[in-house]
Order: sequence, then C-alpha cells, then structure tokens
Amino acid sequence: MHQSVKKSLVFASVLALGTTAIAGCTKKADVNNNAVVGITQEPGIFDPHTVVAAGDEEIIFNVYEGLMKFDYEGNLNPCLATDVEISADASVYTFTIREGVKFHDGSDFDANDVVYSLKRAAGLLETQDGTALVSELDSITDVQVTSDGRVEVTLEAGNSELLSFFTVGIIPEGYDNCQKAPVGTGPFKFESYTPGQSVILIKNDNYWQKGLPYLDKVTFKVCADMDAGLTELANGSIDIFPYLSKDRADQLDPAKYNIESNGSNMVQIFALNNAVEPLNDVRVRQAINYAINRKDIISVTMDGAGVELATAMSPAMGSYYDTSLDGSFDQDIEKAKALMAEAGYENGFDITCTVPSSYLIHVNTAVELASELKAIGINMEIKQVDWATWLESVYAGRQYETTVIALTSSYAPYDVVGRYASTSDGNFINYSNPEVDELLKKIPLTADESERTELYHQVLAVLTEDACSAYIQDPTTITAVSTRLEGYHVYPMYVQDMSQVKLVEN
Amino acid sequence: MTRHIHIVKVHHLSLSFPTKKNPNPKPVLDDVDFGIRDGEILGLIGNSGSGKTMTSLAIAGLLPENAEITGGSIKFAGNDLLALDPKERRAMLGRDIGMIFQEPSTALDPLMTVGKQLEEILTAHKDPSMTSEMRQKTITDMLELVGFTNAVEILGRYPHQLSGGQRQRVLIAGAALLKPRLLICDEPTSSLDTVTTVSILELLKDLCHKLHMTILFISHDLSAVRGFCDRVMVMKDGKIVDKDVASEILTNPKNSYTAELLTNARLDTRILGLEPATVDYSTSPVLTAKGITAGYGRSLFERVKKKAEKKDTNILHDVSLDVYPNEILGLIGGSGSGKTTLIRTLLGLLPHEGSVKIKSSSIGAIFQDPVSCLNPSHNIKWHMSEALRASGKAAKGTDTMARITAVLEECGLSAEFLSRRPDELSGGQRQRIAIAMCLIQKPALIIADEPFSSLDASSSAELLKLMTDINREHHTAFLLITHNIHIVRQICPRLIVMHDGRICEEGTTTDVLNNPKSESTAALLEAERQIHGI
Amino acid sequence: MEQKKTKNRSPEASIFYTAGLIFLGIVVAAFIISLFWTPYSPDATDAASKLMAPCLEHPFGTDNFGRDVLSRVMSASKYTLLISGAGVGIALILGTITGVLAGYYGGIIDRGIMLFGNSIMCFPGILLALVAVAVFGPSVGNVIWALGLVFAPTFARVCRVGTMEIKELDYITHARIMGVKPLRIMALHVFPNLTSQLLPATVIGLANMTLFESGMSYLGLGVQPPDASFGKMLSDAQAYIRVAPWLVIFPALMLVFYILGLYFISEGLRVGLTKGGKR
Amino acid sequence: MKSKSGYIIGKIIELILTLLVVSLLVFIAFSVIPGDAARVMLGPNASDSQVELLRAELGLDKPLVSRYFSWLLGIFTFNPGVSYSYSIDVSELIAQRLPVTLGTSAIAMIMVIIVSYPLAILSARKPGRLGDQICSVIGHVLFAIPPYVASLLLILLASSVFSLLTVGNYVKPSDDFFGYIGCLLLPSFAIALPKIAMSFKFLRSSIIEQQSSDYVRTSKSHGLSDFKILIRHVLPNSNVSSITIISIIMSDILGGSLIVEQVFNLPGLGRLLLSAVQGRDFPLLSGIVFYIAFITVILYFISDIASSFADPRIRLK
Repeated sequence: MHQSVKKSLVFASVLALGTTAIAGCTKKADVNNNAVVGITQEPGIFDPHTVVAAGDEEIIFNVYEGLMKFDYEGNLNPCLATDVEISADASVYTFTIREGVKFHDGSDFDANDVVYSLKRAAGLLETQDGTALVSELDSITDVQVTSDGRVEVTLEAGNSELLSFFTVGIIPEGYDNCQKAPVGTGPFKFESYTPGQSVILIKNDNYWQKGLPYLDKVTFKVCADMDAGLTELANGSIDIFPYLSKDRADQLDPAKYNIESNGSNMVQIFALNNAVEPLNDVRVRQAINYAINRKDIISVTMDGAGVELATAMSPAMGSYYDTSLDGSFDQDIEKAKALMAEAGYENGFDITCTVPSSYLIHVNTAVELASELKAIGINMEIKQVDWATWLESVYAGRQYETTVIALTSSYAPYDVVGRYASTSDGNFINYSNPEVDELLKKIPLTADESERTELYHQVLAVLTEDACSAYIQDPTTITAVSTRLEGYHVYPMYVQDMSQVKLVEN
Repeated sequence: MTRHIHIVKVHHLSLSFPTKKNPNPKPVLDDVDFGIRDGEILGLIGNSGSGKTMTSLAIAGLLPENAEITGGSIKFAGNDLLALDPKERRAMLGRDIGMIFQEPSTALDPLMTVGKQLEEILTAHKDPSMTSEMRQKTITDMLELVGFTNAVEILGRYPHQLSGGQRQRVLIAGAALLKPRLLICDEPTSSLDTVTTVSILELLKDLCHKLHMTILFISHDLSAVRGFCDRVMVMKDGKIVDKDVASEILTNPKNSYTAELLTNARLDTRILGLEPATVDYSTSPVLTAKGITAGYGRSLFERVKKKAEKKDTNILHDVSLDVYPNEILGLIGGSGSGKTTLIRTLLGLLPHEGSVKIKSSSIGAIFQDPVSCLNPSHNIKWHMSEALRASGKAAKGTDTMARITAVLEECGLSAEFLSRRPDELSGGQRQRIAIAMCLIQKPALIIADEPFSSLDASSSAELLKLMTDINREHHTAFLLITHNIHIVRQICPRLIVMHDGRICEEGTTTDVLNNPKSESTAALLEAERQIHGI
Repeated sequence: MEQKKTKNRSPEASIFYTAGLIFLGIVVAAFIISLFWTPYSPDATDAASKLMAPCLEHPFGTDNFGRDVLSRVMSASKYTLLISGAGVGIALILGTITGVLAGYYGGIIDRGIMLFGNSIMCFPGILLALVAVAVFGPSVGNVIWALGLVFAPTFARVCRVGTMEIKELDYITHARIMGVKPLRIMALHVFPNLTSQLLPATVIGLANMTLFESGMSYLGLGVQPPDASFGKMLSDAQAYIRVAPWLVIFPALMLVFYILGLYFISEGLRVGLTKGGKR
Repeated sequence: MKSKSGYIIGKIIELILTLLVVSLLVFIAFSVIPGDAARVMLGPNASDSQVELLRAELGLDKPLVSRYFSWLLGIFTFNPGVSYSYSIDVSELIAQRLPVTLGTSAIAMIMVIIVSYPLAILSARKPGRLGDQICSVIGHVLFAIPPYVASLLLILLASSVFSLLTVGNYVKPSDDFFGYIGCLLLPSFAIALPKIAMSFKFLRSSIIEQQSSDYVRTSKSHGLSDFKILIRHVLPNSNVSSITIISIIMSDILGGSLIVEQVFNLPGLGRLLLSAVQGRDFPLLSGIVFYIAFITVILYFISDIASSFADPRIRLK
C-alpha cells in the first residue's frame, strides 16, 4: 500500500521533469524521423571481424550483414546468401549469393566480396599471419568462388555447428578501413562516432529489403550506467534503453514508455574454479548449489525478472535445453550442510569472489550470494576488479577462486557447452571430465539433428551432476521503448535491430 | 567673538563598555575634566589601561562601537562635538583634528603609494577648486616641511620601502596636511630608537610653531616628554590624578603616583652596591674575534644574485674585539649598527669571514625577550636538565637534581620552581632561569643582549645584581649589550661603540662617555641625554 | 583590547566544542555500539523485505537487498572512523617529519621537499587518491595509504611554517648555543610547540579525508561491498532516490554530522588555542 | 629595487621545475600499473606473439627512461599519443571533454565569487549581529556537505519540487550555448556550495581583520568615509590574502567536478578518467592526470603573479 502511493508520487515527478526537458533546454527533434538509443558500454571497435565486446556488436548489427542473419525469435535465416548447401560430413558449405545488393559506398556486392571477407575473418589473406580474426572460423581452410558463381567454404574437419558463425559481416573486397569508416550492406550507414558520447547511423536508402529501414537517423548515446540511462529516459533525451532492471523500469511513466522484455539467452554463472581447494571437491560444489536461493537472487538483482537456471544452458535455446534438469538444485540447507560435513568442512571455509566492478548485477549477485553462503559456514569475501583485470586474471589467467559473470553466446548451442571441454580456451573454471570431452568431440561430427540434441542433453546432465559451477539465472532483458516508436523487438542476443523500428502514426 | 583660550574643553567625561551581562561596568573614563590651550603641547601620561588612549579617541570621535559615553561633554572651538552627527564629525577629522599613532610600520596601507594615500586626504575633504597639480604641490610642500629632501621621489614609494622614521614622518605629513588646529599624537615614538625619537619630537615641535598647531601628546613614559611638553597630565584608572607645568612635574612631583612613575623611568636611582670583579688585562682573553665580516643571505643562489647586482650584503665589516676574563664589556650602538649580527656571529650561528677564538668550550647567552627565551612546552626542570645534558657534564640521579637546585638557588629561585612552566613565571624570573641555564654549563663568557629592555625597574635591578654577583663569584665574563648608559657607567670598565657594522670607538667607559671621539657616539649620547635626561 | 577579546571568545569556543562534540558523539556512539550490537547483521540480505520505508522494525528502512539501513549506517561509521583516523595518522607522521626537516634546515633540503610537496598538491587531491587506488586496486588499506600520501604535504606545510617561526625564537637559539644536537632540537624543542598548529589541522584533516574517502567509495574505489560505507551506500541509493529517499537521507546525515562535528571542534580549537597562545 | 621581471622569471623557473616533477610522478605512477596494456587491448584470446608485436608497436618494450622522455616530449607538445581503448588521439578526446569540466568549474567559480563576496562584506560590516551569525551557521553546515551529497539532494529537490532544470542531459555549447550553460548550472551549484561557505568564511575573517588594522584607523583619522575605506583599502588588502585561497578553491572545484560529473551523467573528464582507469588506457590516463595537474599548476602560477601585482611587497624587495 505504502509502496504504491510512493510510486505514483514518483511518477508525477518524473513526468514533470520530462515535460520541462522538452519545453526547456533540450533541442529534441520530435518531428524528425529518428531515434536515440541509450547504451551503457563505450563502443570502440567497428570492424566486424575484430569486434569482441557485445556492446560493439549491438551497434554494428545495423551496419554489416552476413550471409546468414538471426531474427528476434532466434531463427537463423539466409541474408546475403539466398541458399546454403552443407555436405553430408559437414565439411563443405556452399552458399548461393544474393543479387542486386549494394554496399554503402555504392559498389555492388558480389561473390568476391564474400571470399575476401570470409578469408579475412579466418586469417587466410596473404597479408595475414594465419591467425583467425574470428576464432570460431579458424577451421576454414579455403574459400572459393565456384564455376556457377556460388561460394564454397571448405573446413579442415566436419562441423555441423558452424552455420551460425556465417553471420559474420561482409565488407567490400580489399577494404581494410572498417575501424574508421565502416562500410557494409546493412540497413544503416555509419555517420560518426564521438568517443564517450555517441555513435550516429543514418538510413541506407539503397537497402536491398525494400521499404526498410523506416528511420532516417539513429543515435546510440553512451550513458555511464543503468541509472544514468534511467535519468535520461526520465528526461526524454533517449527513446530506447535496453538492459534496465525491473525495479528501475517500474519507475518509468507507462504513458511514455512501453516496457519490452525477453529472455536474454545469457547464463549467469557463479563460477567455481574447479582447480583450487576446496572447490575441487564435487561435494563442496554441490553444497554451494544447494545453499543458494536463486529466486531471492533474481528478486534482489533483477526484481524478479529472470529465469532460474540449474544447468549451463538457458531454456531460450529451445529443444537443446533439457527441461528434466529444472529444479535440480532447489535450496536445501540441510542437504548442503550434510554435503559440507561429508567433505570435511562442517565448519565452513573462507573464499574470495572476484567480480567485475562495472557490472552492477554481478556485484549485487555476489553480495546476495555472500549473505546466503553464510548459512553453511562459507565466508565469502568480495573483491571487485575492473573489467580489464577481470579479463586478464580471471578469464585468461584463471587466477581466482570464484566469480560471477554472465556468459553470452550467439544463438548456437555448441557455443554454450563447447567451453567445458578440458582443452577449451573458454574453460576458465578449469572443469575437466573425459566423458564431457568425448561427447563434445562427437557433436560437430553428428549430422543428425535429434541425435545432436540427445548429445547436448547428455552433456548438460553431466555438467549438472558434477555441479561444475552454480548456475543462477537467465536475466530477462528489459527494454524501455518510447511510445512514439513501434516495431522494436528484443533479441535473445546482445543486438539492437533498428531496421524494423518506425514512428507511431497518429 | 572671544578668542578661546581652550581649543578643546573636556567636561566631566565618563565612558564605559557596557555588555548585556554587565550593563554597568567599571567606567574606563571617570569624570575626566581638562582643557587644551591653544598652541600648547600637552602631555598625557599613564600606564596602559589608564584611559589615555580612550580620551584621545573620544576627542577624535573614533571610539569603538561598543563604547558608551555615560556623561559629560567635549567642546572643540566652542562646538559640542558629541551633539554633531557622524558625517559632520567625520568631516572634522583630518581637517580640524589630525592624529598620529604608535606603530608607523602598520599605519600605512601597504598596497598604496605614499603619494596616493596623501592625495586621498585632499580628495576626501574635497575642495573643487583644487587641480591635480595643486594637490601634488600641497603634498610635496608638506613632505618637505616634515624633512624630506627628496619629496617627489617619496611620493612614488610604497610604505615597505621606507624606514620606520620615514614612515612616521609621512604619517605626520598626512595628519598635518590640512593644517588642523589640533594634532593628537598617541605614543608616536615608542617603537622608534632614541636618535629617531629625538628627531621626530623636534619635528613635531617645529610644526607646532610653523603651523600654529596645538598638540596632545600621549605617552606611557614620563621622562620621554622631558623638554617637549609645556604641560603634563597624569592619568590612572580613568582619572586624571595630577597635572602641572612640565618642568615642575619632572623635577618636583607632588603626587605620589607621579613620583613613582618618575622613579621607575630612572633605573639608576636604585643601583647600589654593585661590585663587578676586577679585571686583569694582562691575561689572555676568553674571546678573541678578528676581522669579522658577516651578513645574511649567504646561500649560493643569493650570493651569485647579489654579486650580479653589485650589492654589499655584509652587515659587519672587519670587526675585531677581545673579552678578558672577569670583564663585563659594554657594547652600545644605535639600531641597525650591527650589534645583534655581531652577537649571532660570536655565538657561531652565522657564517662569517674572520676568526672567533673562545678559550673555554662553552659560551652562554641571554636575550632581550623573556617570553621566547624559554620553551613553553616544557617545565623548568626539563630546561635545566637539558642544559646540563647538553654541556656533557651530566651526572646521575640525585646528583643532577642537587646541582640544578643549587644553581637555581644561586639565581634566587627556590626548588618549587622546578615543576613550573614558563607561562607561570614573571619576566624577571624567566630571565633568571635563562641565566641559571647558562650557569649550570659553567661558561667562561655570557653574552647578554639587552636583557633589561622589557623588564620593569625593580626586576632589572635584581637581574643586574645577579649578573655582577656571578661575575664576582664565578669569574664569568660578560659581554653586555644595552642602550642604558647608566648601567654601562656603573658596571662596565670598558666600552665598545658600534655604528654601521663597524666598531667606531673603544676604550674605558669614562673616556668614551666623557670625551666621545666619533660623531656617531656623540649623537647617540646626545639623544640618550635628551630622552633619558642623563 | 586583547583582554576583552579573550573574554568574549571563550563562550564562543565552548559553543563550538559543545556543538562539535554532540555531532561527533552521534557518529562515535553509533560506532561504539556497532562493535557489540546492531539491530540486524549489516550484511544479511532478505529479499522478502526489500526497500521498506522506515517503520518500527527498521527505523531507517531497508535497502534493495532488504538489509537494515540502521545497522548498515552504524557499521559504516566504523570505516569512516578507521580510514580517516589511520590516513591522518600516516599523513601526520610523514608530513611532520618532512615539514620539520624542511623548516629547520631550510636551503636546498627545504626547496627539495617543498618542490615535491607542491607537486603533489598540484593534483586535485581526489584525483591523486583516485588514481593511486585505481592503480593498486580498491581496498581499505590502499585507500588509507593513498589518502595519507595525498594529505602529507598539507601537514608538512603547517610544520614547515611553524618550525621556521619557532626556529627564530630565543629558546631554540639557546638550545643551539648549548650544543644540543639538531635532531634532538627538532624532536624535543621544536615539535612539542607545533601542537597548537597541528591540532586544528589534524581535525580538519580528518574531516577532509572523510570527504575524500566517501567520494572514492561513491565512485566504487573505496570500501568494497558488502561492507557498508557512507559513500557506497549513497551511490547505491542514487538509483532509488525517487522511490526510497531514506536510503540517501540517513547515510548523508551521518556523514554530514561527522564532518560538521569535526569542523566545529577545529573551530573551537582555533578560537581556544589562539586565546591560549596570546596569554 | 628588484625588478618585477626578475620575480616573474623566478616563478617561471619554479613552474617548470614543478611541471617536471609532476610529469615524473605521473609517469612513474603509471609505469607501475599492474596489467599489460597490450594484452588488455587484444583481449583474453590473443596469442603471446600478437601481444609481443603490439608491445613493440606501442613502444612498451623500450627502456623506462627513453619511454619517459618520449612521453614527456609528447605531453608538452600536446600530443600525448593515441588512446588504447578508443584508438583516437588523446588530445582530441580530452578536448572533447574539456568544455564540460572547465565549464562546470568556471560556472562554479563565478557562483562562489558572486555569492561569497557580497555576503562576506555585509557580514563583516557588523560582525556578531544576527544576520552575520545566521550566515556563519549556514556556512558551517554547507562546508560539511560533500559535493556529491549536495548533488544528490539537489537532484531530489530539482526533480520533485522545482521541476526546473533537467538533470543529466548534456548539450554541446556549439549546439545551444544557453542549453549548455543550463545543463551545467545544477552540477556547478553542487560543487560551489561548500566552496561558497569556505570563501565566505575566509573573506569575512579577512575583512574583519583588515578593518581593525592600523592603516584603517589612520584612514579614519584622515576623515575618509567607511565606504571609501572599504573599497580602497580593506577589499584590496583582503584580496591579497584571498588570492591564494581562491586558487586553492579553484583546484578543489576542478577535483570536485570530476566526481559530480559522475552523479549528473555529464560526459566530462571525470568519466573519461574512470573509463581510462578501467581500460588500463595508459596514454589517456596519464594525459588526463597530467593536464589536470598542468591546469592547477598554471592556476597557482597565475595566482602567484596576480599576488605580486596586487601586493608591491612581493615584487619590490
């Protein structure tokens, strides 16, 4: 009761503030056919092949296109290719190239551009040292134009999981200045980048999908963090802001903003370094899993907007996800204590959780975890580090005990589980199980879809059984979209597709 | 219209500082009643807090805001000053009443040239007919009148570029610029040295005649008005206790308080029975200084810079002197003659050229200011044991304490002083502690730099007696720097006179004092004679 | 004149002292009580009761984790007192030693020390502390060291000026004539007399250091979660400023009380000590 | 008479020495940063040979001393290199952010002066009266409020009570100058508040002290009006002592703006600094830190020179 009164008061104040903003000092081009999107990560890389951070990808998704392209439901559709043919052993992919597409610089798109782009991404150009710029494409050994004008990609071994990586951006043949002046075939052209402030994209009038895009101009405006974004939303100085938490989204005026939400296909993990004492004991890892209350964590960090996870994959992955694993680790303090005692830690132990300070959600999760783990005697100290240090010492160096992080993936199941192979670069939890290694080797070689699905289920079952880490949630992506816009869709990936967005007609 | 005999008439004036807590405090001025005759120099004498400054401020109309006149009236040339509104009152200042104050060093705005500050007076009392050139002329004329030969140059100077005496002259020029009928001088000479004092007093007297001014001269020192004032009034606790013609009061005081003031001003009357030890000049001296040349600012950087500017930074030039065992050697000289620099050099505190040889290892010193001579953070016991410890003659436990108490007793201080802190002691007691600290180190020579200058007469006398006792009993030599000729005459067999960083005269005290050979010695002695009536 | 001033001033000083001690007392009392008892554990989260407005069970309300704000405010006072105290301690030791040396010896030593000190003071203090903590990682220990270093030149300045004044006084000249060794003069003759200048500077230093510390915690470079500190609580509260203003108000009040208390005491000291010095 | 130019030359030498020490401090501080810049730039998946290649390209493999001198040369020619994380000239990045930080600081400084001077003069005219005491108490309280706390309270107040100014909506001066000033007003005010109190307190006591000085008494005895004494003597003299305080306040304001920018979400140097810290962006970080120190050193230098113009005792020894 009290709360709701409070909130309506707040809405009044936000509304008042927003009105002044429009009447007052902002020059808002309300009549113009444009939109401003708030982003929280500083964009820095515009080369489609060297891009690493999700924050860059979400912008250039509008600039570059690949042979394939995901839609907001997670379907992989042909894009610059009209068709793809995969050999039986999945070692040769042959693409039919779309006709009548133009690059932003006015040149025509053809098969040679595809060859150049894929070779560049795979590190096969003569000027390169052989290291793939896009590491997943490392297995490509050759790209050729066939006699009938199609493009044939040859792999060193069969891999039926590679198709989703052909979403990689295609650039004009011989072009090497994508960082400074990006040129692609996407619905929007790159206009300017002001570090720390904004990236501006303008409409591609020659876009091959007729009628798209609707907007003339899209500005990606950098906000320091979620709260800064919230303030800008309240001011009306941005139209779209993704990655809100539910309690913040609730503070917005529903008359001015629609709230869109969708599973993010992220896996938030309480990563336990399997190589250090006492986390190398499966009983301890299981105890930790039983000790934590995922519902409370989601309530505190996302205000309830998240899906509880007990295994390494998000339910958003559809059939690859094994529903039978749901609820494997529902909170059971007694069982957790018993497992601790069994492992010889009835008095608990001290442990450190190294979290990247720039991600509030992970820091908050760690705070809640520390409080919950006290119940089974684990005293967890939180150590915040900046993103660079986290990447270096936790992810690459694996010098840590525990951490909280969200694992994003393109919409490919192999991307999700592949990191648990004992030799994988991404296996930062130092998990090692020959059974999983064996299964992971089998998957790419298996052409049959249902057989592959079954293998994925087996992998997930082992990972859960081993309690290789504690999986927490798939946080819901909550995006506020101004009511003056329509056609925005929340993707289960870290991208902002602006091509479908248009002004509401009234 | 009759000519007023009294230019100022103060009628039964009472003044107090009421507060909320105490609406009826003890009055600061209690029924003060006097007149200042046209053209006279009236001296107003009293100790601090006697009400003399408040009297002058009441006449000028510059009383602090929380002062309240509880009764009486002040008439200036027949007008009731207290009835005037503040604006008219202010208009009289500078025009009819001029004032000069004690501290010339801070009485001028440091950010403004002398010329601008003087011009301000003329513009404040605006006379529209005056052009800028006329104002300049008036100011330079007045500066010349107060004794500047380079008046135009002075106009462009800032106060800090002038000496104390020059500043006081500028202030006098300012006060006299509009030729006021009354000039109030509030201790104008107390921070100046004797030679300058004499010249300032002469200037005032001269102005008094030339400009037909009346002067109210305020001082705490009765003897200082000798030969200057026509009449003298003595104030005590807000009341006028005595007034008479100057010559009468100075030679034959009728009031007992006046008599007391007079004796306090003349230390010599109390000095009796001082017997310094006899000196044998054939023995080798305890201290020999040869060809000392020294100055401040001797860092490499500054030396190079000064050399480039071809400036002589030296304050001492080729000074040589000997101090013999048992001797109390007197050293006199005007301010700026280099006395202090010489002492600091002899004590080894300054880098110098020339040689200083000291027979015994230790040399003691006592200084002018009894406040800063002791460390306020520590008690007397700490001071004494620190001195003993530093001399390297420290013994253990009770022995140390015994020695400390013995020395203290010798200096007339009981053992109960050991636990006291410096701020619980009087000036005389502190100077005696300072001597005790020297004594415990058994030095062959103690250098005493104006040790009496901030002590009252009786404390000075006691300290002087202690010094001669030590000299006699411990055969300790003293180098005594003082400006008091009486003391020099009584206890110093030999005397050195310094001027401009050089020794200008040296000889037995009687010779030097009776037949000064150098001009500067003569001038110094003459000034002393005028002020202190030797 | 001087006499009157001191008479008027002493009640002023005592007003400052009383006000200062009351404000400071609130924070210190919170600290002392928190050592033995807080209403709830300051780190205990409770998802069921998050963002509760002040009520009987939670007089200061609860935060977004459902933690009791009163308990957190109490335990936050611990870090404020610890960091400002230890930081000032370090600054005091470093500053006093260098300042007295510079003031006593003058010349090249003085120029060197002051050049270094002035160079440090050319960075806005918060910037330097921020960078230091950013470089060595945020932790209470690093915050203390960083702030200690940043504040040392302030104390060095006070000591240097004080020493240069005291050095000219007769009792130091005496000590030099008596042959006391320079180090002993600095330690026993000069230093005790600097206390009247150092004391107000120390109190002000405590207040300024708290300002810096809370600013750094606000930026996430100070005290680390889940431990409570005023700055961190305020920065966390900013997101809820419209829905849960109590999250801002109570830590802000405590922070301001502490600083205000220190300012008042330093003001009292200043008034009181100048009176004492004039005696 | 020592020449004025001599004094200024001395100060310039001091300035250069200070800048050198400052640059040394900055360089050393960033040379001991843990974390390899090259590895950070390339991300966790880079191979060692790639890292080595980049290290060579960035000159990180050269000895420390030669790196210092090349860095020093760059920084004094306003060309401190290219930011690792933005791949843009550091000077360009700083130039983009400077309007925010300098604008906020300048507006705050103007606020400090136009509020504190009149208040101090009024207060000091009749010290101890009710108005003076109220000002002093408010001053003490303001003094104790950290700028970012003031910011939070102002946001609360501005958004819910006054609805006057927008928060966190930066407008470029080239787009709309008044909009630019408008969006900086609130942050500037938050920074200025405690400094107004500080400046007020100092000025007030300085004016009171000057009013009781001997030369004011002399001027009174010359028959000058109180107003004239205030304008011609008291204020110039209290200015001499306040120039130093003003320069300290300026430096504090600059530092304060770094934090307050964060609260108001302004794209100023403070935010750039934090992101540079997080990205281990050595050229950017050292550039920002050095240039902020540089501005402060220049401020102090100007204040020294200004003092020497205001006070003949300093320049004419």
